[in-house]
Amino acid sequence: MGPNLFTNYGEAVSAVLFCIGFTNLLLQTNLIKKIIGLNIMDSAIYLFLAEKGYIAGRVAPIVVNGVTSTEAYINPIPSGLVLTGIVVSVSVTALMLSLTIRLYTRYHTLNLDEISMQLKKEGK
Amino acid sequence: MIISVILIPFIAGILVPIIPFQKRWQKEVFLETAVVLNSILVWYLLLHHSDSTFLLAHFTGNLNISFRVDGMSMVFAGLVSALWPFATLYAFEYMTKEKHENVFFLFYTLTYGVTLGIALAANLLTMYFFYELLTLVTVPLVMHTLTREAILASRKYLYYSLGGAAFAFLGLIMVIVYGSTTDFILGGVLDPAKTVGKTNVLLLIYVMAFMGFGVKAAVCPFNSWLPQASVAPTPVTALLHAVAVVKSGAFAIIRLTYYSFGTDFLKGTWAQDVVMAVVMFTIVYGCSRAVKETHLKRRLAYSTISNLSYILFGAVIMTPLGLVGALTHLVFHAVMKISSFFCAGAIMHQTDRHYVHELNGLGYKMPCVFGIFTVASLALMGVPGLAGFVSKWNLAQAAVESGNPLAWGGIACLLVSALLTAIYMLTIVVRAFFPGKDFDYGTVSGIRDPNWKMLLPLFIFTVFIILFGVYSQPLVDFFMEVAGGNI
Amino acid sequence: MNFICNFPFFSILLSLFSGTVCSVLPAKAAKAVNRVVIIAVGLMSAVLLLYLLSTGESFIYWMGHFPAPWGNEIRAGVLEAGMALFFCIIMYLSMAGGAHKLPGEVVESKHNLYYILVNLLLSSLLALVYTNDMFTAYVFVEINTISACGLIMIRQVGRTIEAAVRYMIMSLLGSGLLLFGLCIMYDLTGHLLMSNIKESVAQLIAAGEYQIPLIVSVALMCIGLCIKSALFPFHAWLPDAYGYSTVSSAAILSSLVSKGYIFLLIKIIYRVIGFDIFNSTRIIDVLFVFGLMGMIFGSLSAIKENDIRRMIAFSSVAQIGYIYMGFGMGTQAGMVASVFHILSHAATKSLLFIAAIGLTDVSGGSRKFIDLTGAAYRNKWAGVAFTAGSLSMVGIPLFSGFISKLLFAQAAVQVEGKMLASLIVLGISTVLNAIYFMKTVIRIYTTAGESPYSGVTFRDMKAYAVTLLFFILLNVALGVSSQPVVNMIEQGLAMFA
Amino acid sequence: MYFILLSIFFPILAGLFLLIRFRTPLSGEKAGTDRKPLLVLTGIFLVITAVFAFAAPLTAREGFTLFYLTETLPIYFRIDSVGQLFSLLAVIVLLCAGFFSFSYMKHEERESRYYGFYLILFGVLNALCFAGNLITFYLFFELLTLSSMPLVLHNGSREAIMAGLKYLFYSLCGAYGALFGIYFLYQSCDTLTFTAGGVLKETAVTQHGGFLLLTAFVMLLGFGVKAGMFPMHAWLPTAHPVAPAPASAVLSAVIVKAGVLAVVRITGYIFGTGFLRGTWVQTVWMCLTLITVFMGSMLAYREPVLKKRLAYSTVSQLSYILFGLAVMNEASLVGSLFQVLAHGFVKAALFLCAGAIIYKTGKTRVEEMRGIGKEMPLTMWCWTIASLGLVGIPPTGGFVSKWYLALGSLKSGLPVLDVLGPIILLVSALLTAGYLLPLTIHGFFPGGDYDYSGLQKKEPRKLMTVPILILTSLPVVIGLFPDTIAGIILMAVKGR
Repeated sequence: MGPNLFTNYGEAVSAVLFCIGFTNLLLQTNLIKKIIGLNIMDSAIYLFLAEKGYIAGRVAPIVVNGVTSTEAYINPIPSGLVLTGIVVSVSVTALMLSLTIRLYTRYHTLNLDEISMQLKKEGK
Repeated sequence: MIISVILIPFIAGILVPIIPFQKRWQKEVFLETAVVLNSILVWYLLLHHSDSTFLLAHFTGNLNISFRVDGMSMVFAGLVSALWPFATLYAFEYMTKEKHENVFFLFYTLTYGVTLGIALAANLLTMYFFYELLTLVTVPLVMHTLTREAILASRKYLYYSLGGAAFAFLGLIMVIVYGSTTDFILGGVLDPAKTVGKTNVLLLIYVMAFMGFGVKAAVCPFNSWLPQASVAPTPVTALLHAVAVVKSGAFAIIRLTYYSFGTDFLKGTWAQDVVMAVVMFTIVYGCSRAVKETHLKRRLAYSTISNLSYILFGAVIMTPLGLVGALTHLVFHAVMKISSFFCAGAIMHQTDRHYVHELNGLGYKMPCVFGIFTVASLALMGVPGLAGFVSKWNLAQAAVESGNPLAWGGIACLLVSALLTAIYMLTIVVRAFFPGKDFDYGTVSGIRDPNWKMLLPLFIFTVFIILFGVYSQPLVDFFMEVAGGNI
Repeated sequence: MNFICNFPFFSILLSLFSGTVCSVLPAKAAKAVNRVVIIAVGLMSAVLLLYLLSTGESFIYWMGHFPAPWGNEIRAGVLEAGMALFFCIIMYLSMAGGAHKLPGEVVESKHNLYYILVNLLLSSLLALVYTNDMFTAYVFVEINTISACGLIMIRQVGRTIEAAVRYMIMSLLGSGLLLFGLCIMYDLTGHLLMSNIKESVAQLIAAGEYQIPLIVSVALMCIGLCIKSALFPFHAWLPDAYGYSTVSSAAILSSLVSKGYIFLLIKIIYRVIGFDIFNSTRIIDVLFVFGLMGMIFGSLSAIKENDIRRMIAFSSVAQIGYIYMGFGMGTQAGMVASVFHILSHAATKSLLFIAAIGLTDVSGGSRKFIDLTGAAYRNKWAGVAFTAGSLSMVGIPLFSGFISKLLFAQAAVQVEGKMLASLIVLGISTVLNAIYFMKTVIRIYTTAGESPYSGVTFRDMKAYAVTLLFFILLNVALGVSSQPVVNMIEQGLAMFA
Repeated sequence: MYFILLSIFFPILAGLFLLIRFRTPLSGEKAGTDRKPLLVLTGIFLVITAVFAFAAPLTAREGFTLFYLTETLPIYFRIDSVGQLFSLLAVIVLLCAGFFSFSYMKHEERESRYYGFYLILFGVLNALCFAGNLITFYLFFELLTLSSMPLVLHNGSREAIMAGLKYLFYSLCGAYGALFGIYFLYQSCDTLTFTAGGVLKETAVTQHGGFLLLTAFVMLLGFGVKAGMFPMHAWLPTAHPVAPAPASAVLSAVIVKAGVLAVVRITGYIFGTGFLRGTWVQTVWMCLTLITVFMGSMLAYREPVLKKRLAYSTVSQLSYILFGLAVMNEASLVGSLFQVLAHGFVKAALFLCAGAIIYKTGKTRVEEMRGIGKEMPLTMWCWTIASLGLVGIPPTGGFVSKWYLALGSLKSGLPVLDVLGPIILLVSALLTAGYLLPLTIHGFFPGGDYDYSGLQKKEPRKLMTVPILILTSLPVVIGLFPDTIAGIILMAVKGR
């Protein structure tokens, strides 16, 4: 277990990061911190993908010097996935942030529990 | 033909609110005609039945909705169709004091059709279908008065019935999966090849299904809906909660036990012991609650609980004789209880008194009603010469003959219950006829027997109580044939 | 290749494109476009379904001209086409039934936004149904989430925004897990197309390699989708989200969105991992237990609820429990029952939501039971429809709920170890269902005392009533002639393998 | 055969006729002054019924079936000697008490109801005596309870109604215990027709004899309720005293004997003494009867209210009879049946005396009755003679019966009980003397300090005294000719 963990340190780190992000997203009451957790979580996954797609000694799959041999480049699909994922996570984050702003303007707090309390008081 | 007897009440019922009747008697004539016609049709059908099955619709897989007349259906359909015209007649008079007549008669007549559907169902699925429908069409009748009490009662009735059906459903599934067919065949349809090694599970499900159908038959601990439901107008309480609905539960259990799971499979197992113990407990429990109850109709309802378990007791003896006993009590109790309920209804209708202690001295003012009530009470107690004795005799003989020690204990329960029956019924009679020395007769002045529409059914039922008591042989012979699978 | 094979792609593209078009149209036109698109997609799906039924086999459609394992693919079988058709029907009816509420609940300027979101949602649902590519599925899951969130918060009150935030958070947790599981799967197999992954997984299993990561990956995907489809105990977000959004949104969310995720899970089980391999893991036991618990606790929460919309929402938790119980049985029959229940529940739940709105409208907008007293007399159609829906939920024969119950029970009997548990829970859950639905039905048919709303009547009756009628008919149709549908599901599942 | 039916159904129909014809007005006032038609009719009916009942055994002795309740349950009548004996007792007591009530009931309300049920009761009793099988017997046993209940609660006070209900429920409880046995017997017997020596199937005895014994015990307890046997005796001291005195006389003298008849029937004619003798059932049963004998006497001794005292006395005396039946040999059976007659007449006479006292003076408690002998000498003389009969002083019938009982017990050869029985009977006889004779003593010798000034003649009318006199003389008569009577009884016991 130990040596494997050390060899695959990239995966291990991303898993740990994922857990951190996940926990933050789940347990933080502050909305901004939740969003940060979300981003950590997503980034951890991208790290994982990038790590998987990386082959030592090769370069990113962008043709600059006219080298067309596939041997020269790393696997492009994970990179593509990461890019797509980033797009998704950016849009989600944007949505979350906009929601947060709305809540903040209404209730003047970022604490989700407090917002729930106020809602209960409103009784609607 | 067979479907028409189910449809006619539906159509007639739906027409009631639609046709703009000018006068009340027109509506009465219309309804009574429809009901009587339908009853005649049912009897014609029963007497000229053929063994063929009428397939209405395929459901899913090999399940279908179909109808057939066999011995059991003859008993139940015959009973229901014989009682319904009288009850309808009685209802006309009774409902003059209630509101929303049209809605009442709509559902009242619908129930007739649904009950016939249960009786004539050829397989378990069809019966289950009508069984659920029965719950739904009777709920509006229970909540008819729309008082808070009625709402609570109907709510409870719904919960209990639907919940019970949910467990009865499990029994249906078992029969579908482990049976060779879902049709009713005396002796059961379980396929021995499929049930190997699954006996205990099947028995457990049987017990659940028994309790599920038992909800309608008011088996303890699922009986509390019945006394509450007696807030309904009396024709409903009398006919539905003494005959149609609760007997449907008992009928369903008989179908389940004798025609689906089969007595060979169940007899002598722990499942039989369990259900028998439950039934025995209910017999005594119902009676003791009736003794404690002071509301007249609720008292009768508790009495129904106990008497229904007589029927079930016969059923769970699981011998042909037991079935005969169960059927005898099924029919006789119907007549006795409907008669006593109608008396109660007549009392409430004439005097607006609901509690037992308010009945003091009424006996001399309403001699017909209380005379009939006395006969019904004695019959329920099982005095020889009246109907109740014969059915109890048959039940007890079946129990003795079965050789099952638990069933012997059941006889003791029957007798304890008979004693309690005497207590709760005769105290009413004594109150009515012997109000005591210092009773002020001024409080009952102006009270009279009701008119012929109420009395006629009562008299006819009383005649039947006595007739069954002294000359029941042809009927019992017929039940023997049914239990032997010859019809 | 037949022209009809283009239909899946067309329908996704059509709804996606119409979404963008809607943004520049006025509200009325957007509404028309939305209706037309749904009808068109539904028609295409119907034609596709007929075509597939006639050919009897599924097909794979390349996006662009790259063959597997490089290209992106769409796959259509009987089940997919049927599901798409069914989603369209429900969505159309839900939109029609809730249309009259929209002006009151959403500000005028945002109406076309609403239709954009609906169209987007439709496209993402269709994509979830048809796609053969895992990562595409993920992307559309996110699109689905975002549009669903938009549908919740389109009604701008505090409750809905809060509900939307909670919904987003839970959904994001779910999609995070899904994505992570997906990445591990990709890592293990090197593929993103479902059919290819399945081959590789079979090889891995045969070789006995990477067992633990495989299971972890499957588990992560399952949990992710469970969270998103509100399986107990991940259902905390659900009541608010369904309970306070506009009525069409609630109907669509409860009957379609969560079903989309569940359908994706079915696809993963069949097309990615393989049914038998999935069943050999302990995951199904976990799903089974959570399903059972959901059935009970969902209903218990519903009983305690004093708000009709939230009660229906909690009932969804219970019904989703049924579906997962079917998964957990690990048999073909259980799966058939679950798929049927997806249909039946979708038809019933949206009916209930729309009927409920009719009832609350005639009770001064209040959803408290006390105010609903006698509502069925004020709005007859809603009362009848609510009763029908309730009866279906309780499982009365003639309604679709009975058939799904029947199928579940029959499936349960065939599973030795889980038979008793599932049967008993099925029974108890029916009792609980009966309690809270019948309580409501009796309440709305009660006229005890004078209600303050006794004079209130309902506007826009015609369209609303027709919608409800269609819903009831759909329900009864599923309940009476279920055999063709069941056959179709069986055929479709067979095509998955 | 027609006389049997007439003796049963004529009084029942006549009673119903009275109930309907003379319906009392509802307002609650008295029946009015016009009692005469009612009384005349009742008297005629009573006499006619008595004639029928006497004539029945003379005309037909073979049984006949009236109809079938179910195919296997015939309603069957047959007259045998035992039945005849009980019928004799019933007819005489009912006649006497009936005529006694004509004047006694003057003060009571709703006389027609009383006479109506009285007549119905008469018919039912006849039917019981002539019943030829267990089912018929059971049928009329239940009817007996139901038709006698209105007599108990006749006066309508709360106490009377409660007592009536108590009577009803105890009796039904007993009847259902018996019914329990009948259910089982039906399967274990060839027939339920009464046959001397029993009708048990051989196979049933060998297969579950133990259970049959239990059945027998339950039936004995059940029928024993009616005969006031411990532990189900409590209804008797409550119910008997609250009824009008003639009704009490009938209850105490005749109706409780129905329980005795039932026990005779099931031990002798269904199970057969051979089956029961020497079993635990016999032992337990004997113990119960002895307990009852002793307890009844003790309670009577301590009871201050006259009619209640008599009721306790009935409890005790009835168990003499049951004790004799439990011993199950010839002498004891003769003793028992003798006691049936003796006790029947004596107890009826005593109750009527008590009734006369109450009617005339309104006194109910023993200590109020000092000097009563001076006021009503004839009544008190009858009381004294009847008391002596109950105590068992020769030459009254009571002595003969006790003699046979003791004889039978000593001959039985049962361990312990054979001697214990007679001892307890003796003790009880002493107690009987102790609770009955003080009334005589104080009645005639009120003591030196008694104030004679308030005394006046209170002897009742002939309509009251004549029945008392008849009933008092009868036990003496049978005591004077013990051999003849015993011979008849012996014939009956031997199974004619």
